[in-house]
Amino acid sequence: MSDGPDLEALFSLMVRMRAFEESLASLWRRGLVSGEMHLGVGEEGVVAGVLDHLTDRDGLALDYRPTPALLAHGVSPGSIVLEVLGHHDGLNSGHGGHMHLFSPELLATSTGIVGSTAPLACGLALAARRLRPGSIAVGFFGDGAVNQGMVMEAWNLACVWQLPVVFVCKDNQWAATTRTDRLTAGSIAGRARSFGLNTRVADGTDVEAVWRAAKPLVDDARIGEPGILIARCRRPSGHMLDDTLSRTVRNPADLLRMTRESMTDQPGLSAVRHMAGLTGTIAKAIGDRWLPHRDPLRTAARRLGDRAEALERAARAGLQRDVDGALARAGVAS
Amino acid sequence: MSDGPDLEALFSLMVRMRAFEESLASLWRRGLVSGEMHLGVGEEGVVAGVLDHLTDRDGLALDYRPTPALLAHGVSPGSIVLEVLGHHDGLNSGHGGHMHLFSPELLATSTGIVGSTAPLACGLALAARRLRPGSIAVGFFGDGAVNQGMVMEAWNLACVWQLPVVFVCKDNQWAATTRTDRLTAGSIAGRARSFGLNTRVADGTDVEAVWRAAKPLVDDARIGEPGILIARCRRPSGHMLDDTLSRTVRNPADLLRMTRESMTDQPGLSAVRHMAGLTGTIAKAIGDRWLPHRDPLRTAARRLGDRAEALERAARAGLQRDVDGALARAGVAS
Amino acid sequence: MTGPDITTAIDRAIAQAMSADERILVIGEDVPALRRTLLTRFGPDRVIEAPISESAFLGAGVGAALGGLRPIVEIMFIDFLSVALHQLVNEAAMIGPLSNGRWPVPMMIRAACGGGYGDAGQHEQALWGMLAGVPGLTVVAPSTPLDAAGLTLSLLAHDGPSILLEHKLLSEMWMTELAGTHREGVEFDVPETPPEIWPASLQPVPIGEAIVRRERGEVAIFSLAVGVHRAMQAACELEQRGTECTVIDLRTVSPLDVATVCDVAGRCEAVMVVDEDYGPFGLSGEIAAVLAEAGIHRPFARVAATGVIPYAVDLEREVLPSVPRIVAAVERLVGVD
Amino acid sequence: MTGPDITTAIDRAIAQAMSADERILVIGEDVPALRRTLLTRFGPDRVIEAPISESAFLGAGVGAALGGLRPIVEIMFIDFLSVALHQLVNEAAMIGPLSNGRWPVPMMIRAACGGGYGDAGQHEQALWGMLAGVPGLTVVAPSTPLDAAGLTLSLLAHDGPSILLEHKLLSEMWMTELAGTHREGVEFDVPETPPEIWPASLQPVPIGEAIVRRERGEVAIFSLAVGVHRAMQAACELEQRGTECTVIDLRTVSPLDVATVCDVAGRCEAVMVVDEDYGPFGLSGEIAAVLAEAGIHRPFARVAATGVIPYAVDLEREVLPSVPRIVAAVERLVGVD
Ligand SMILES: Cc1ncc(C[n+]2csc(CCOP(=O)(O)OP(=O)(O)O)c2C)c(N)n1
Ligand SMILES: Cc1ncc(C[n+]2csc(CCOP(=O)(O)OP(=O)(O)O)c2C)c(N)n1
Ligand SMILES: [Mg+2]
Ligand SMILES: [Mg+2]
Repeated sequence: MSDGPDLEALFSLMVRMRAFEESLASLWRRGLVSGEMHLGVGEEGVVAGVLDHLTDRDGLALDYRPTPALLAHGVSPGSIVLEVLGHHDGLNSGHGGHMHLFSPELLATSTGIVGSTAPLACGLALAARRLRPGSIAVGFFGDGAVNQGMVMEAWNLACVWQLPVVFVCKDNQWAATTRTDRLTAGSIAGRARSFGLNTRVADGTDVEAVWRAAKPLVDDARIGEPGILIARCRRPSGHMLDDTLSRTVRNPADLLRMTRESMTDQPGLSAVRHMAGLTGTIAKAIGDRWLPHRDPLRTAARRLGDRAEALERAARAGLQRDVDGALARAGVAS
Repeated sequence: MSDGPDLEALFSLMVRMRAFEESLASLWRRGLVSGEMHLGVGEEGVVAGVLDHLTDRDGLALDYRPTPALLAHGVSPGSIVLEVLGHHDGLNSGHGGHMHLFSPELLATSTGIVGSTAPLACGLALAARRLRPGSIAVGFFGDGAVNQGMVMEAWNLACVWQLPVVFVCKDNQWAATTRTDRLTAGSIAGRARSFGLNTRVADGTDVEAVWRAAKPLVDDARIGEPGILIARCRRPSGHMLDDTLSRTVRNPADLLRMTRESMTDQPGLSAVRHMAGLTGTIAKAIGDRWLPHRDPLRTAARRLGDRAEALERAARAGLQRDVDGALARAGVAS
Repeated sequence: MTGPDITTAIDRAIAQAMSADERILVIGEDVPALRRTLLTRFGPDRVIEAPISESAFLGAGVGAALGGLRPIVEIMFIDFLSVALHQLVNEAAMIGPLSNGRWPVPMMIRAACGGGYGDAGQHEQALWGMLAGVPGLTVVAPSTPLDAAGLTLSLLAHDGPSILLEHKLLSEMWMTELAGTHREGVEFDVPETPPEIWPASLQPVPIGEAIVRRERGEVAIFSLAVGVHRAMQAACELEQRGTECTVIDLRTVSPLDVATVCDVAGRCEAVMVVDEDYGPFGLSGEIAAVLAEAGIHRPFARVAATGVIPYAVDLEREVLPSVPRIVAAVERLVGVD
Repeated sequence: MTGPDITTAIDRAIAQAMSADERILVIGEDVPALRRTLLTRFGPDRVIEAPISESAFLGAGVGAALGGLRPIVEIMFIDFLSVALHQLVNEAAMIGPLSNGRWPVPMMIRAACGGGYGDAGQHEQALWGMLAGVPGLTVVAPSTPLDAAGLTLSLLAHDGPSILLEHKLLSEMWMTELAGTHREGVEFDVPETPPEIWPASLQPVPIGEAIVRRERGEVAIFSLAVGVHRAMQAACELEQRGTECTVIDLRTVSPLDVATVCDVAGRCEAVMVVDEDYGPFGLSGEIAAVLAEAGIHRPFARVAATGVIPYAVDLEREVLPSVPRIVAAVERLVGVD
């Protein structure tokens, strides 16, 4: 056994995740899915690199981008497809939808409330320690969530209760339409370290780097030393499908149209000055979407060279079969 | 003008505070005051050393030990006495009581909810910046409060909004019956620094040290650089008057009596082992109460030498006159 | 929709108030993007973006109000208020009374609420019943853009804490953003709303005044927000089926317009509440209580959210009040079966 | 008091349940001191002290329940729950329904509540009306130690989230600790409670079952917790003055015992609710609504907290339900003036 990750397996897993998110996006765009749709596109490297260290006795507290982790943890893609279609055979009989996917068997919960996963992971870890010694819990959240009080409270709790927990902060530098660096004082890593959390920072677009950073965190957590992984990643599909920023990025003139009203009775210059921050944000959003070289799948594929294509094809085909099966069951065309 | 504090004035102020807390305690013990009674005995050095830098245009968010700061800020002791007596001429016509003392004129609010002062101080600071440029707000809380999410959220908010605010953490090492070091991961100062708060630690039992540490914090806050002072102090009158721990400290046999019940059906040894933490806590509580040399008043008095006694007498007499006046108004014997 | 949607209407009222009163400012997550019309007009010192720290920035709103400002604090969805409720219940609503009225807290919370577009339980609650139980807190949930704007003006002039709830189904902005209503094939049960004549200068709508939207007869239907439109539509159907309904738009949840509630109910033969909030322990109960206290005893029924709101379109429709549910309930109530 | 007070009673029930079920544990601030009898018996692994981080440890309770434990989470006073409410409303109460019942959350919150001893607004609330509005949440507020113990056993066996409210005026422990009742000259309006025969092994009291404490006649008084004792005393006084009252102890707020409420009210001539929670939008309204829905129309009145609870003893007594207020309200209700 080698000490390193099995890049082929990780790559295949990431491809499955990506293909699944694309399926969800397509169902959403076809109008078959209700409500918001937040995807985990761009996070595959973080999720795959962490989940590879877990067993199905380990618990997961997931946010509103739960699908990649659920796939990796063993939840059937078909049951998720049926769920987001609102079908009674879905994972939660259509009661939960994409932000509330629950698998009690695999101890995986998800939530639409920012930051809530951190306390939930602490609780899953407490149960793990008492009922399943040696197992752990992992709580995922974003970089915006670190300013939610309960997240910081949970960091403290994990440390003083010595919980077998690993927090994973998927740092995509955005919280909805907001650049998080403007609103987060200090660094996330520095903040986490100040609690005494075992803290590692990794490039989330490099699944191997994530895997290596996560390994000691998971190992230490199993013996009651909590930790956190902070992994930079991207959010190429925006905060949620077709959100304001995505729409504005596609059509920046929108912004002017929307603000024209307020400009009329205002010295044009000061309005333009006031808008500078916002247009800066939009410029940043544009830049962030077209950086394909930060794609965790491409990075891994490059390393795999020739083998990548066949792996990708197989993974996509496998996933597609599952999705198609579910669509057929729901009577929806593929 | 010298650069240092006016120790005579600070000492006199601290004596007034102490004498006032003693009056409140006596009224409480006489059964004239309803509900809980938390005193600021032991905190005088912290409060006096900070408040000396403020003007009455600066705002205060105070916890449930608000009286020393209110005195220093200029609230009349008589109006507080009438308030805790539930008199209609009290500061808040008897509606608030000792945990909810409000002086809108002096921009001083208080609250019984742990940690709430930190966000409130941020808001007062925001108003200060817009309406009273150059003025600031100060938020006081305890060492237990730093684990309340909203406190850490407020630290972040202060930094990213560059608020003219100073937080003051009165670190008495206890939260009710709990030793806070057992439940606070890392150090408070380290945690605060990780947000980029201007952070200073001072010996809260030395009013001059507090004064010197607070000065640059207040000065910087006035130009929009938020900070925090962490000051170690004591809590010789316990969490609140006659609380469990105080009663147990006075009569440790109580503890045995109270736990006897559960011991009967339990192997005696494991019960004793389980109780070890608790008895350790109580031992610590005993030690903490009889350390008169950590009294901020004594420290200052020692430095003042001969002059202390006369100052103390004058300060006590002045305060007593105010209190007596209020008692007379309420028809209560002194 | 003909006039502005409810979101734009509120934004306009806020703009009007902000230009008249320097003390008003807006605090919230994503406000530079969400309130870009206000941002361009009033700048980042008065349209202040906040981190995802509801407790801190709601508390800062309270502190700012104490310090002399009149903040508008945006809690994106009312469901999220529960991470910060303490600052509302224990600070904003208590400092006034505990100071015996000496220190008012003029702060308005603005939040989107309500469901019917597939976000499910954690994002679709109304919660006005729970909030109205907080003493001294003004809670409004308008059903039309003009009322929303007018109530906004009143709340911004009011010297106490208040909550303005903006139902997402009435907001083009939120429905586009969250539900992707521009997608083909997507159909949510968004009610038709009547056209309004939009004035040049907005006028305040008084707090605590209900309005009778339709006055016809036997059954008094009390509702608010989206429920009003559902009730109006149900009333049309019921008319054709032979039952005449009066529809009252409460507009303000608390303080409840007890006079109008009693007056209208007293003139009808049966009373019904249509409430998108949870049924038990909320608005519908309060209406029953004020009627019973006033000695107005009428056959009574309620159509409310029957529990946690599920995701799937069909399940969601069963749980939320809908026109068919209202029609059926009214007919049961008046004994047409 | 003859038997144990309500706090000790609950502690005993918890001890009994903990020795039968390894999965039960206690989490909270200051629990080593507050629950020292449990600590010495079950050790620090099952009586777990928490930092002042209600959101984190309540959320950890939810997570622990999801992970297979049955946690008891102590929120010292129910007023403080508002810093952490989200974990209850959006997680504990929603995961069950949103998973279509596949993932229950067996967690009991224990909190002291209620006023009448001078702590004022932020520490004296009852809040059961607000909490009962959360769908699927069981809320109990017992009036006697034996009921408190029995309900504790039921809640600990219940597969969903619940709140056990322990009224401070019924707790010797809290009254000594907070109000310093050992001080001379201090007098709070602590009700006399009847003696109880304390069994060797505690028996569960079913959730959702009200109990008739006194069955006499004209007026049905519904109450719970301290209110029951006040209502009983008022009933005695009223009897002497010529009015006969039936007193019902609801015990469980939610799910409300609608059958008993309707049955008893149906046999009385007037209905009254005595509620230490705020009057509007709460329990008293819900009772009015279930009666109206059932077609039981009776003269109705409520004696409830009239607003934020003030500090001074006299002001506090005016705001909270008291025996004189109940007597006066009943006489007004039945037309004796
Ligand atoms: C308590 C709470 N506040 C606000 C929201 C609305 N909201 C949903 S996602 C989001 C941004 C979160 O950013 P981040 O934590 O960085 O995660 P990301 O979406 O980038 O993955 C916000 C503000 C919420 N769901 N819950
Ligand atoms: C949110 C909240 N949780 C719990 C309490 C109960 N409580 C009151 S004071 C206190 C201890 C606070 O300790 P610390 O912050 O160190 O302040 P100190 O009392 O030592 O001055 C606790 C737990 C409360 N008032 N508010
Ligand atoms: Mg992010
Ligand atoms: Mg302390």
